[in-house]
Amino acid sequence: MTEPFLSLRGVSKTFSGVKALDNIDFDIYPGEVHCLAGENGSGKSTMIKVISGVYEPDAGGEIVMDGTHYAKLTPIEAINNGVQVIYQDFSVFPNLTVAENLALTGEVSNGRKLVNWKRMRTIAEEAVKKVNFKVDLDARVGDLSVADKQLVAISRALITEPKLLIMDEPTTALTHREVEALFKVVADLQSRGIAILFVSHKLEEVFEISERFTIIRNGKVVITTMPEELNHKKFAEYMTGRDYDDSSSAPTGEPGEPILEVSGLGLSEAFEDVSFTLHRGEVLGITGLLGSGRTELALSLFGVFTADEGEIKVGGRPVRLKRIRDAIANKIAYVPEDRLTEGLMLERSIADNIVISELDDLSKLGFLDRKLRAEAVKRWVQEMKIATKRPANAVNTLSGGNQQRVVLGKWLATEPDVLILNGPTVGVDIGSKRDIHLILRDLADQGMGIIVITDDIPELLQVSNRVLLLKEGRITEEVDPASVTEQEMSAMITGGSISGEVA
Amino acid sequence: MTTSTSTPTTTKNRFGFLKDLDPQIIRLVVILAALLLFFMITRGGAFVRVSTWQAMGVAFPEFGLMALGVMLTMITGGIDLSSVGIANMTAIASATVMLSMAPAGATPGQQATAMVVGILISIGLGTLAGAFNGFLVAKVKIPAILVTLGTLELFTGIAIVMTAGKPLSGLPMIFSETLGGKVMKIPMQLIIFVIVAVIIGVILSRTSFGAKLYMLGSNATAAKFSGLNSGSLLIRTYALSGMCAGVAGLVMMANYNSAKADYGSTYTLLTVLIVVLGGVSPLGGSGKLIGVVLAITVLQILQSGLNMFPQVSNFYLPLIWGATLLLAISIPNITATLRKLTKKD
Amino acid sequence: VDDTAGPSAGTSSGAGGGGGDKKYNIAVVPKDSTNPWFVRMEVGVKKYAADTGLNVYQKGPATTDATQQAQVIRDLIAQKVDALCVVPVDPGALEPVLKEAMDAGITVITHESATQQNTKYDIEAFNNAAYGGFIMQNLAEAMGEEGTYTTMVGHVTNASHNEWADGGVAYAKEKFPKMVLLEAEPRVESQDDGEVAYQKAKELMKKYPDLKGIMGTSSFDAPGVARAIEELGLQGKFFTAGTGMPEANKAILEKGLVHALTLWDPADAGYAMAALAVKVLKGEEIKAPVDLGVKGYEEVNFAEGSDKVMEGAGWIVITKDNVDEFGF
Amino acid sequence: MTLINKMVRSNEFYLFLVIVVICVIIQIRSGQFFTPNNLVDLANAMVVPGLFGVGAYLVIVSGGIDVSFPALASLAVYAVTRVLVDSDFQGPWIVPFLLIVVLGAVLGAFNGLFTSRIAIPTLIITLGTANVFSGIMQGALSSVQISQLPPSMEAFGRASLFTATNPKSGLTSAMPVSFLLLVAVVAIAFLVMRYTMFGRGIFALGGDESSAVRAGFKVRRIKFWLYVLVGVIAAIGGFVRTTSMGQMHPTNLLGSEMLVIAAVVLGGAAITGGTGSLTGVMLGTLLIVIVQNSMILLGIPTFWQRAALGILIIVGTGISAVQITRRRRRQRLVAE
Ligand SMILES: Nc1ncnc2c1ncn2[C@@H]1O[C@H](COP(=O)(O)OP(=O)(O)OP(=O)(O)O)[C@@H](O)[C@H]1O
Ligand SMILES: Nc1ncnc2c1ncn2[C@@H]1O[C@H](COP(=O)(O)OP(=O)(O)OP(=O)(O)O)[C@@H](O)[C@H]1O
Ligand SMILES: [Mg+2]
Ligand SMILES: [Mg+2]
Repeated sequence: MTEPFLSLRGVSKTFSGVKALDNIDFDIYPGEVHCLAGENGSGKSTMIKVISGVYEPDAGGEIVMDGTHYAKLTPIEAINNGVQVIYQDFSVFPNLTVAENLALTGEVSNGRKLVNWKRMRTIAEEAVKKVNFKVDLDARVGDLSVADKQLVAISRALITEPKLLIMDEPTTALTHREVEALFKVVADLQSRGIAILFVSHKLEEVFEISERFTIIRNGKVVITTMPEELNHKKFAEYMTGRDYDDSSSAPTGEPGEPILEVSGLGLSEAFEDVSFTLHRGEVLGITGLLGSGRTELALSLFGVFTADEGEIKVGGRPVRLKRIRDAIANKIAYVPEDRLTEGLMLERSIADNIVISELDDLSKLGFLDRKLRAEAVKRWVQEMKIATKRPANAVNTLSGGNQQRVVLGKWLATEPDVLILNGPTVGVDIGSKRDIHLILRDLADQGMGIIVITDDIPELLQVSNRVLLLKEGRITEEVDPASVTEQEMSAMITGGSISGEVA
Repeated sequence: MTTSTSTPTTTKNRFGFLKDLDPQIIRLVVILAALLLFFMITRGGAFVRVSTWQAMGVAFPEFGLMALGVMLTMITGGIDLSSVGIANMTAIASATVMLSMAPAGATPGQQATAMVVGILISIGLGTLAGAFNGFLVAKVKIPAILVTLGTLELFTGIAIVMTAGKPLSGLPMIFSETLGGKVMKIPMQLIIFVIVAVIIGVILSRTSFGAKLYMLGSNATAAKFSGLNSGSLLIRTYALSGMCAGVAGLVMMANYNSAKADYGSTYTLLTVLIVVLGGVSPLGGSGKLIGVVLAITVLQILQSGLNMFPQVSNFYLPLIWGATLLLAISIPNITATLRKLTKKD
Repeated sequence: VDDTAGPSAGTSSGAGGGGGDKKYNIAVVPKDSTNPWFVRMEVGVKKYAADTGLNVYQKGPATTDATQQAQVIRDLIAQKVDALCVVPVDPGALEPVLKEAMDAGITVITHESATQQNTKYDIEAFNNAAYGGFIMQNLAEAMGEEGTYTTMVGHVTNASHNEWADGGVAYAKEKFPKMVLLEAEPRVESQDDGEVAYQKAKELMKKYPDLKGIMGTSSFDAPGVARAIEELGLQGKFFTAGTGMPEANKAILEKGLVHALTLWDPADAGYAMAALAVKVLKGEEIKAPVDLGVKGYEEVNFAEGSDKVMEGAGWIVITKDNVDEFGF
Repeated sequence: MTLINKMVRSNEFYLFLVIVVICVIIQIRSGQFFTPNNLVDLANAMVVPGLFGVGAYLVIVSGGIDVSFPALASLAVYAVTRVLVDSDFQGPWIVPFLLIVVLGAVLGAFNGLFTSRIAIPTLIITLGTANVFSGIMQGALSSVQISQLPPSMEAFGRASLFTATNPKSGLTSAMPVSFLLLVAVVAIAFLVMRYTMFGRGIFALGGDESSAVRAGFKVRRIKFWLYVLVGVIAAIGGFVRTTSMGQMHPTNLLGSEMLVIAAVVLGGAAITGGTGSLTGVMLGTLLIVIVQNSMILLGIPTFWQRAALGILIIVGTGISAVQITRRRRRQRLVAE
């Protein structure tokens, strides 16, 4: 067997006490697709950032890259060794154009002092061609959709032929079609002997492309093995250390009376003539490609946008949702797509984040009742099983899964009748994911009406009683999850099939 | 804002200093102690004299009150440069009214009513002016630093127009006797400051409004998605700041027994200096009243202490202030570096 | 200054009746200190300290700002100085704090502040209105006693500048019927900034072609206007006069851009204030004419109708002929 | 077509319209605006704010705010002038110029040291250094006006490129040589920002600092040299102001920082960093300079001038703010 391209030997990383990485040994060989799996906060991103030179590991361990031994790397060293990373948060420059975002990194690592716009442009053009990504190279990345941002990050990583390509949850925002395109490239790179380190919480992806797994838990390597050795279940158990069950978690009780009735709803350039009814005690799944208008629909139901036409009834009463507060007043809650910017005050405490939306109920004459507040916090930390000893800690000391529970708890604290979740488990590991799904079921059983917007198909089929399919802003189908397989479902969404070729 | 929230990792170490304020407050306490010690040793008698402290108690409420307002706006991620303008404009307005209600030789009764009306006008007008700032920030969405820079010019301009730049003096005696007087040796100005500070402390730590301010400052988008009414929050915050400025205007009137368009023009940057020295992040979302109060005290003691050294020119004041600020913000960094070095060997 | 200083030093130590040779602490508080004006004043103050061996020093605020000045005075009161000699930024603003000082038994002497209530004595180098009139006299001579003019002040909020300007305007009305005040812009502001004075002057010249002169007050005004005159090629067509220090304005005087500047020597004023303070502290009876032992203040008399305001013998005129004789 | 659309959408375009309107108004009110000498006067008045504007712009693009440049400039110029005057310097102006530039760079490096090492908002840092700078000048150097500059500096201030004469009134105005300095600095700044990796790095870290680190930019180094550069530009501004006044007023520049920053943001630079154009900066500065220097031409009474300036800032920034909000609505951006 050939020499590994990269080896970590006894690498550790401690953040102000937290041991993010604990004496990690790890090898990745040229031409292999290696999956790094683990729960939120298990240390994946940190390990990646150590490899890419963003974090300096604790003294003691060593990194062997392409035969050279390092105690630590700088970003430039890593890049020059042929390490390319697609970071979880994309690390793009929102203020710069697509072209510049794509070309800049390469130019820096080539140690160029001057800018040649022509060259930058040609580099960019080739880059997007590789993943046949259609985008205006002069658009500001800040104005792009989440998916396009992620595609920019991907294309950028593929420009200079890397020796090691690291992808930290590269597909969280992508549709299956885009994922397919990406995997094609991956396969191609692999055939050319490039090592690929892949982090994802989406099992079907992981199993589709990976040849070897390394599973870490609490910063320690649990096991390194082949896919054959694993099925979903065992895989999950290694990750969580608990046993795991992926049966449907859709509510079983009979749906109650209509709680949200939408008829002929429309918003210019987003969606039109959308009609459906949500009953108490049911989970309604809504899916569709990005840009199908699903997020706009959700935001219109939450008063962020005001629909141009159509009618919304809550509990039989017609309502006008002009502002978010109107929605909240009508007991509608919304768990946003991007929790970091839309969901959480990262520097504020977990407690603050939980009670923010019910502050007024917790205070008399504007004065906070500290006892009530403390009780509320205690209650929701328990009910949401948020893994924290001190709710007074800042939210950004929690992992994604736990952060998501905080957002959920915040809304449940307002005792809504209608709960809308947009990508409820994006980037959340399967352990937390399952918990969140079960929480949703309980809520439905308690008589809440729940809308789940997601393109995570297993999730969609697991949690929903009914699924609405959005295409170009119109509802084209209503699907009974029990009656379709994941393949069929994604075929309906993308118009291709999951293993089928990309148009 | 978004850049700072989008990646927790950077948020952490980029603004770490601002996140955990308590070290900063400890630092201020240490600095304060050191100052007291220094001046007691070098200027013993004169420094511990009651009159020295009374002099301070009379002086700092002027800019201290303004700083309290600025702190509120900075917690929401904004800033208020217009305090001085508001203070003078409102003072002039209420002086004008007081003079017309109780011209020279008015009966004590008239004077008293005039004073009450004057006080109400200052506070009311200050609140209005502040709300105007808030409106421009929240609704027109102009960056606060520009709004308040503009209104500083505007309000000062109005003050000049109202008085043709001349001072309005000859206020009813009762006014400066009351607001400029002493209660058991404690200057009224100081008492006013303490009252306002306590009120603001309660607002920040005990009310839902206060809690919301911090949340809004920490992440405006998330606050919006959580149903906070950022518009009214901001308007109320700047209104509060304006009110503090209005009260500061009253104190200045009491201290100078007159109102004028250009009193305290040096306070604008001083207040910002105080607030950041107090450990409030200009990015919003954090900051403690105690820190700001400590900062005010430190600066005042520095100034008064310096005036006890005839040979030291007051021009060293900015130098010392600046150095103090830089020191306060560098310490965590320096200590960190030292720790690294010591670890290495 | 030197030769005249001798006798005064004599008096202060010689007539040491009641007070004995107590070592008085006397603080002189100017408006600010970057302005060469008060740097010059400090020269006089230091000289007095040297002559008498008393602890006399100057301690000013960091910026020309009433609140800062009051702050300095408060702190000095707290230190129980024996006398305060103050050149108020804004007389009205200082009334309360000066009252405090007097209540605390401190001798208060003021300067350039004829309206001050809470002061033992106020020394004026001259009468403000008259001084304004005199500046106007110079401007008029330059303008040939005819044509349109306007006035420039440091800040519209500056009391004495406005008094001078008003005095000048009144003087022109009465003495020079052919000189008319520019009604559209009777008073412009230089913000005590040579650059602004220069820009404003240029604007005035453009907007009002028949404007012939600007009466300056602040020591920044005339030099700024002179710059404009030179650049716009209006030498001999446009005129200015105002206050200024010889050294600083040598060039423009010699170029003939400015016909004459006026001033009083702040050093002498500083010396005089200190001297008067000591007389009062020593409990000497102050009755006109008082000899404060320095040029221009040998025979200080009370302004008529006042027992507080004393007026010195007036101002100095600087022209290109005598500009070198002052040594400051 | 799209190009035109872009242009019409751009903040610079609106700013340009505002300026045109104001110019026309002034012309109508005074008949003096579009005269050769007046235009030269404006160009002249534009130099120092323009130079400062460029410096402030560079910092704002990098995601910071610098309030220390007036103090920095004053200190640099005062120290050098003081020494030269005391040593009765007779050499050419280039010597003081270079000395001032070097000192400016050193003081800028002082800023850079903090901004590149301490991870806190530069507003705080520069607030501190500004006080230190002016403190050193006024306290340690006990600065006073210097009325006689070294002859060569004096001469530089008087030197003019050409003289514009108003055919009617015969008034003349001289275009100062220092205007070339502004042109040069703007040109260099443009080249640096557009065609060097250093410049793109400034944009990059203004956009997202941690991304800049990951992309391999030497962020610390960039920040450090950025502040050195800004120090130099500020010092040049101070040199121009002093020479053209023919005197050194230590406090003449202090307090001008906020207005300069306002001009830059008027020009469309986002105060949060990452965006903004030099064209915008120049237009924003021009607008403020025009208004400041046309109050009398406009016939705005002295007492009203501060209020007028305030209104200009509010309305001016208001217009662009409303534009931005509109665009965000169109794009359905939900972030605040
Ligand atoms: N910048 C940081 N500062 C402090 N602690 C950190 C930091 N980054 C990570 N950690 C700690 O290291 C642990 C591992 O973090 P890491 O980002 O590697 O988890 P992860 O495996 O990427 O989780 P996820 O699946 O949510 O991305 C976390 O639990 C956290 O406590
Ligand atoms: N600045 C930080 N301070 C403390 N912990 C941090 C910081 N940044 C990240 N972490 C920790 O790193 C772990 C994972 O961080 P990361 O941001 O990758 O999680 P996430 O992305 O929110 O979760 P997921 O990747 O599953 O969506 C979490 O435990 C998080 O708390
Ligand atoms: Mg991660
Ligand atoms: Mg993660």
